[in-house]
Amino acid sequence: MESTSGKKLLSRLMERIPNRFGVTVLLALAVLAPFLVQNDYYIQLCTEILIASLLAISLNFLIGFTGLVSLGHAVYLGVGAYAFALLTKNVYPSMWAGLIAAGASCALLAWFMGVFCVRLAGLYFAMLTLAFSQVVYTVAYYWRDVTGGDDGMLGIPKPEIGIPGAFSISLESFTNFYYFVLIIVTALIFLAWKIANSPFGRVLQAIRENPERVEFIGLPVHRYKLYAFIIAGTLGGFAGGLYSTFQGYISPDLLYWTQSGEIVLMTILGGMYSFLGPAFGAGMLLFIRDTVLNFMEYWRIVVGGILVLLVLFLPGGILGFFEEWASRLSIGGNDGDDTRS
Amino acid sequence: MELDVSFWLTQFLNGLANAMVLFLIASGLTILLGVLGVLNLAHGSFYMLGAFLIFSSSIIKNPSWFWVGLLLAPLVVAGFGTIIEAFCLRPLYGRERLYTLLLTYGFTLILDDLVLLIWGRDYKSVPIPALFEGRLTIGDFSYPVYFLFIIAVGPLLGVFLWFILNKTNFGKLIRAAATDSEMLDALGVNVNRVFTGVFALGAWLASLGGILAAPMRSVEPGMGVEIIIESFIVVIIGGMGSYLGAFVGAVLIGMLKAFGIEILENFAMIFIYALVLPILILRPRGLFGETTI
Amino acid sequence: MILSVEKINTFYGDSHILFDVDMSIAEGEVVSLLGRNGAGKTTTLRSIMGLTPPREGSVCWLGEEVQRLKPHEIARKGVGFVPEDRRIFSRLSVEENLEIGAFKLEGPSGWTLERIYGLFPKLEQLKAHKGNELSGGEQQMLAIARALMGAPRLVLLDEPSEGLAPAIVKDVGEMIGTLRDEGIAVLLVEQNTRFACRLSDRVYIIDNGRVRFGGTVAQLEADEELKSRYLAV
Amino acid sequence: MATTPVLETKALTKSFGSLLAVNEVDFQVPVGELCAVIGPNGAGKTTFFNLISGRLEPTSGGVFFEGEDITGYPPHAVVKKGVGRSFQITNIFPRLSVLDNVRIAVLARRGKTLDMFSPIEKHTEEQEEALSILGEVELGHKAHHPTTKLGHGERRNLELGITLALEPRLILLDEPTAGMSIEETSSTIELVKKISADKTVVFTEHDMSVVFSIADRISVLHQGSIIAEGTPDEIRNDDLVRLAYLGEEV
Amino acid sequence: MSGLGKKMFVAAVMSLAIASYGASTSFAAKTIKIGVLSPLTGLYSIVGKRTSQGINMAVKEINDAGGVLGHKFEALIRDSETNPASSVRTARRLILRDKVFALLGPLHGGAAIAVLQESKKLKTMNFPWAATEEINTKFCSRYTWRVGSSAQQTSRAGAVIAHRLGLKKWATISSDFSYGRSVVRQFWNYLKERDPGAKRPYAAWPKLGENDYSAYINKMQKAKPDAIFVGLFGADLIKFMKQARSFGMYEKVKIFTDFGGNHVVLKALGDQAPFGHWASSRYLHNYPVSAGNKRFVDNFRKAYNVYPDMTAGEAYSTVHVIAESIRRAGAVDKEKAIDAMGGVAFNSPEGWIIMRPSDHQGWQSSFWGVISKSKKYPFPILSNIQVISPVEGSHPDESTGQGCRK
Repeated sequence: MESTSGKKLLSRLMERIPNRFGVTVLLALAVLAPFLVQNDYYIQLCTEILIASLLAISLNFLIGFTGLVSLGHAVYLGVGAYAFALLTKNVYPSMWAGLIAAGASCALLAWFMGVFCVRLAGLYFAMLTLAFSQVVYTVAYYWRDVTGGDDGMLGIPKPEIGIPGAFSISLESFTNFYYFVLIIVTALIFLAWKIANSPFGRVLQAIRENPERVEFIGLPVHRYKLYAFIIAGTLGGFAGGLYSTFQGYISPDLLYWTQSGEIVLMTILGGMYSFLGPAFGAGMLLFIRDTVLNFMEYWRIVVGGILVLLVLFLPGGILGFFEEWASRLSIGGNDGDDTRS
Repeated sequence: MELDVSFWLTQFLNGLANAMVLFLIASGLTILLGVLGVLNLAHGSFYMLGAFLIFSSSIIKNPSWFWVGLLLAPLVVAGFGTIIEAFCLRPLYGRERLYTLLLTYGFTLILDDLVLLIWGRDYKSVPIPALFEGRLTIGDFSYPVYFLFIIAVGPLLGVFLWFILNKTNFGKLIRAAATDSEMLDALGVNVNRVFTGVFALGAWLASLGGILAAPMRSVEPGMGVEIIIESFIVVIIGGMGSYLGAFVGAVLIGMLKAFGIEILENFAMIFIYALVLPILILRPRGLFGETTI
Repeated sequence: MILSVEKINTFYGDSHILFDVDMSIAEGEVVSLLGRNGAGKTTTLRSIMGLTPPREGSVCWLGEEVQRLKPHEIARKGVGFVPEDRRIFSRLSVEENLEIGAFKLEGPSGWTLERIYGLFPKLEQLKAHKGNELSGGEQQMLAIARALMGAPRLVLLDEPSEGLAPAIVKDVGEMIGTLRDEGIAVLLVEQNTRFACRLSDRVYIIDNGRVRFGGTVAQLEADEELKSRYLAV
Repeated sequence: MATTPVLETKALTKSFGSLLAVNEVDFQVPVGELCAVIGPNGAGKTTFFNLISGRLEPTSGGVFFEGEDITGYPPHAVVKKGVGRSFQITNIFPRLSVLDNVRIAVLARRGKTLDMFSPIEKHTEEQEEALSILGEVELGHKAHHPTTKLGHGERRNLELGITLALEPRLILLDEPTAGMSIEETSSTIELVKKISADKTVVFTEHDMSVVFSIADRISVLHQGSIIAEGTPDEIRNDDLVRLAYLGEEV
Repeated sequence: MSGLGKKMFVAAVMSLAIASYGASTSFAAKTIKIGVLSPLTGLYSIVGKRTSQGINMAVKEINDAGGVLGHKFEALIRDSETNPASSVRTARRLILRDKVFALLGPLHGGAAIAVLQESKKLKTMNFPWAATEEINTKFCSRYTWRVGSSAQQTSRAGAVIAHRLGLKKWATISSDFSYGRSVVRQFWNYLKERDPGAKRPYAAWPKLGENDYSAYINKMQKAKPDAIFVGLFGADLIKFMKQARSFGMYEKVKIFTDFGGNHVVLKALGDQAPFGHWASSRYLHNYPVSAGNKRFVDNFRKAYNVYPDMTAGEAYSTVHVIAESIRRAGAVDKEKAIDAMGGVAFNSPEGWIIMRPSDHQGWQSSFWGVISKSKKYPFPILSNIQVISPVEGSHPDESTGQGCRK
C-alpha cells in the first residue's frame, strides 16, 4: 500500500519536473563544482570529465543518433590534440586559434574519411573507421619529426584569453581553466543539442530507424550520414584541442584503438538513446576508474566486472535506465511526445 | 647470390610462421563473427590463457610436458569459453551487437588481472619442446625446427577445420546456423548448444595459437591485446565468416611484415593498412566474405 | 486433438498481433488457416512453434502445455515447420539440408534419405547442389522434405504456393496429399483460398489477429458473406 | 499518344542470376489515371516497383518519368523528380512519433532538412501541414503517439501519409490494403480514390474486388512479363488472365 | 532481474563507489608521503611489483629506525598502466589530493616525460624510473632527479667493454621509443668515439611490444656482424633472445644486452639464456659482495621470498636518497630538500651513489658481466663482472645538464 502511494507521489513529481529542471540542476552543479570539491585534483578530474563528455556526446551523434557504430573515434581526439599542440607550440600561441585548428583539421579529416566510410553499414562501417584510425595512429607514431613519435609532445601551452591590450585571463589556475572548459563544452554540447533537435537531427534519427525509407522521402542518405560524420568529427576535434591544452602533453596513445573503445564504452555505459547519457557515462567511467585504481591492485577485475554486470543487467545504460524507470513511473500521465529521442 | 636465396627463403618462412599463429586466432574470430555475429574482444585473452597454461605444464620436468599441455590446455580454455558463452553472452544475442562487444571487452580486463592473480607477475618463458630444438641445415640455409613445426601445424589445422566444417554433423550445424539460426532451432536443433560449441571451438583455436607461440614469444598479461588487432585485420582482409579468408589474410599479413621491413623498415605497419583500406573500401566483405552479418 | 491452441495473445515488441486465438488440430487432419496479408497467420504458426512465444494463453501438444518451450523442444515433440520463404540453408547441399532435418531424432525413424528420394526423385538428382542453386519450387519441395526427415506428426506449412507457377502449385498440392496419406496432420496457411479448400478438412479464418471462423470447408463454401468479408478474392 | 505519359518503361528487364524477375516490360501510365498492376505472388510486381523507384537498377531497358529518362537514378533522386512510393511491408520510422514520421517527409520536400539550428517545433508551417496530412489519413488524433502504439492498419495509413507528404505527381502504392480489416480497407480505398483525383497512381493489390472496383486500367504481370492490359472489364474476360492468374479451373 | 533487483544493484554499485571513495582520506600525523607510479598491470607488471617491494622495504627500514626528523614515511603505490594519460592523471591525484612529498616513476618513457612536466608545474620532486638520458638533458628541471643508472651510464660502459674486446663490426636492435633509442645512441656514439674504425652495417628498430623478431634477426645475420648490441627492454628482450637463440645467433656473434643482466630476465630465460655473452644490470644481487648488499638481499628474500632485481634495487635506493636529502635539509620541506639533494651520498647495496648537482643523476658505477650458470643459484647470473667507473660512464661535462637549473 505504502509503496504504491509513494510511487504515485513520485510519479506525480516526475511529471511536474520538466526536463529543463534536470539540466538546470546539472549546470548549477557544474558551476559550483570547484567550490564543492575543494581540491585542485578533483577540479581537474571534473575538467577531464567535461572534455570526455563532449567527446562521448560527439560520438553519440553517430552511434545513438545515426545508428553508425564508429570504432575509430579516438582519431579526432588525437588529431584535434595534435593540431592544437602544433599550432600553439610552433606557430602562434593562441587558445582560440588552437581550438579552431583542432576543430577544422578534424572536420577536414572526417570529411575525407567519411566519403569512404558512410557507404558502408554495420560492422563494416565499424571496421573501416577502426582501420582509418589505426592508420593515423601509425603515422603519428612513426612521424617523429612532427609528432615527436612515441615520446609525444611536451609543453603544450594554456594561452591566455582576452582582448590583447585590454584585458587577459590566465588559464593556468585549475579553477580558471575549469570554467573555461565548462563554458566551451557547454556551448558545444548546447550546439549539439540544437542540431539534435533540428529538422536535420530528426533526419539523422530517421536514418537510424530506417535508412531506406529516408532515401524514399527524397533525401540522399549517404550525404546526411556524411554530414553527421563531419559534425561528430568536428566536435570530437574540439574535445581533442581542449584535451591537448588540458594535459599539456600528448602522445600517440590518444589515437590507439583501445582509446576509441573507451569512448564507445562511455557512450553505451551512460545510454546511447538519451542525449546526455554519454556524458553521464564519461563521468561514471572516469570516476569509477579513478576510485578503484587508487584502492586496489587488481582494479581491472573490478572495472571489468562492473562492465559485465552493467551490460547484462542495465542494457539501456545507466542514464537510459533511470529515464526508463522514471517514464515507467509516470506511465499514463504523459502519453505525449517521446522525449527520449 | 647463394646467400641471397637463403635470406629470402628464410624471410619467407618467417612470414609464414608468423602467419600461422595469426591464422589460428583469426580463424576462430572469423567463425565466431560468421555464426554468432559477435566480435569477441576476449579472443586475445584465450590466446593468452593458452600461453599461460602451457607455461604451467612446462614446469613439469618431463619431456612430455608439451604434448600434455597441447592436448589439455585448449580443452581447459574451451571449457572456460563455454562458461562465458552460456552464462554471459547468451542473454545478449537478442540485443544490439554493441553489447557483446562491451561484454567481451569487460572480460579482457578481468582476464588480464586474473592471470596476474593466478600466475604472478614474473616474466615467463616457455622452453622449446626438446623434439623441436635445433635447426634444419641444408648448405648455407639453416632454419629453426620449431618454426617449421608451426608452419606445418597451420595448414594441418586448416585441413582439420575444413574437415570439421564440411564433413561432420557439427560442421553442418555451424554452416546452417550461420545462414539461419532460427530455422535451425525450428528444425529441432538446440541452437544455443551450437553457438556454445562454436564459441568453444574458437577458444580452443585461440588457445592453441597461444600454446604454439609461447616457446617463441613471451608469456605475459596483455599479450592478447597485442594480437587481437592484428587478427582482426586478418579477418577484415579475408572476409568475416571465411576461414579460408583467414588463412589467406594471415599469410598476406605475415608476408607483408616479413618483406615490408626490406622496403621501409619502420613503416612496415603502414603496408598492412595500405592493404586493408582499399580492400574495405572496394570489397567491404573482404576477399572471401560471402555471408551477410 | 493433437494440438490445441487456447486463447493465445502474441506481441511483437509493443505491437499486439494475436488476440485470444483458439484453434485445434486432430491427428492426421489437414487444417487451413486463411486470411489476408498481415492478418496474423504467420504469427500464429510462429507462436505454436515457439519462435514468437505467446504472452498469454496456452499451446497444448497431446495435452501437454508447450508454450514456454524453446522451438527446438517443440520440434522434437513432433512438429515440423515449413516457413513462408522456405529458409533453405543456402550454403548446405540438398542432402545436408535433409540431414539437418533429421538431427532432432534420437534413433532411426521411418523417414530415411532413400524414402524421401523415393517420394521426391527430383531431390535425389539435386542432392549435391547447394541450397541457393535451387528454383522456388525445388526449394519448397526441399523444405517439406526437410520437415519430413524429422518424422513429424504435424507439419506447419506457411504459404507453400506463394510465388510458384501454377504447374508447381499443383505439385505442392500433391505433396500435401502425400503428407495426409502418411497420416501426418497439416496446418496450412494460405492466401490461395481455392487451393487451400481443396486440400483441407477444416478451415480457420483469421483477421486482424482474431479467429473469425472455424469449421468445415463445406460450411465456408456455403457462407458467401464470410468469404467476401474476410477473403474477398 | 498525344501527351507524354507520366510514367513509361521501355523493355525494362531485371534478372537475378538466371531468374528473369522482370522481362522486357513496356508499360505506360497516362496522366491522372489510376492504374493497377496485378499478378500472382512472385510475378515480379514488387521488383517492377523497385526498378521504377530506383531501389534496383535494371539489367536493361529504361524508365521515363514525364518523358525524362530516370533509369538508374538513386531513390532519393527519383523522389525528388516527383515519384512517391509506399511499401508492401510497412516501412516507417518506429522510434519516432507519428507526427515526426510525416513531418520529416514534409520538411524533406520543402528542402528544410539541412536546417541544423532551429528547433523542429519552430517549423510551424510544416507542422501544420503534417498534421493536416495525418488528418487525411485519419491519424490526426494520434499525432503525438509513438508509432509502436499504432495498429496494423494505422501503420499502413501512416505509410501512406509519409508518401502523400512528398506531394508526388506519381504515386506507387504497393498493396496499400494488405492486412487491413474490411472497414480499414474500405476507408483506405476511399483515400486512394481521393488521391487519384488529382494525381497519377499505380498500385498493386491482392484484393481483386478492390482492383476491379477502383482501377481505370489494369495490367497483369505474370512471370515477369505483362500478359494483358486493359479496362477492368477487358481483363475480367481475358482467357489468358483467367488461366494464368484468377485460377486454374475458373 | 526484477525492477527492484535492478535498483538494488545500482544502489550497490553506487555505494561501493562512494564507500571506497571515503576510505582513504585518513591521514596519519607527521608522515612524509611518497607517491609511486609503476605499471602494476599489463606488460611490465613485474617491474611494478619489484619496485613496490623495494620501496616498501626501504620505507619499513626508515620507519623502524625512527623515521626522518620524527616523520614516518608512507608509500602510496599506484598503477601507471604504461599509459601517459593515466600516469598524468594519477600523478596529479598524488600531488594535489594526497599531497605527496615526492613522486617516483613512472617507467614508460613517454609517460615519464609527461609526468615530469607535471611535477615541475606542481613543484614536487620526481624520480622517473625511465632511464632515457634525455631526462637529465632536454627534459630536466629543478624537480627532476634520478637515482638509478641512466641508459647513458650503462650503455657507455658497455661501449668501453666492447672496445676492450676489440669487436669491430656491429648490428644493433632496439625498440623504437625514447629509452630504446637512447640506449643504442649512447652505446654507438661512445664506441665510435673510442674506436673510429667500428662499423655498423645494420640497425633494427622494431616497434615496442613486437612479437616476432625473426625478420630482423634474418637481416642481422645477412649483415654478418661480429657482435650485436640489444637495447630491448623487458618482455621484448625475452622474446628476442628466444628467437635469436633458435636461429643460432648465440653461437654466431657476441651479444651485448643492456637490460639482459636483470635478475628477472635471466630467471625467466633460465636454460635458454645467452651464456657467455655480455649483459649489464643497474643493480646486481650477487655483486658487489659487500655486507650491505648481502644484508639487503637477505632482508628482501626474507620479506618477499624472491631475489631483488634491478628495479627493486633502484627503488630501494631512491627512497633512501630522499630520506637523506630531508636529513640534509634539516626540515621536511620540498624545496629545501631539493636544495639539499645535490651532493647527497648514499651507501646503497650496490655501492656509493652520489647525486650529481649538474644533471641530477646519481653517480655510480656500472656493471657489465658475462651471463653464466652458477652453482650457488638455480638461475643464471652475471659473472666476470667489470666495474666501470662513473667518470667513464657519465656525461663528460656539466653543460649537458643545463636544463636542470630551470
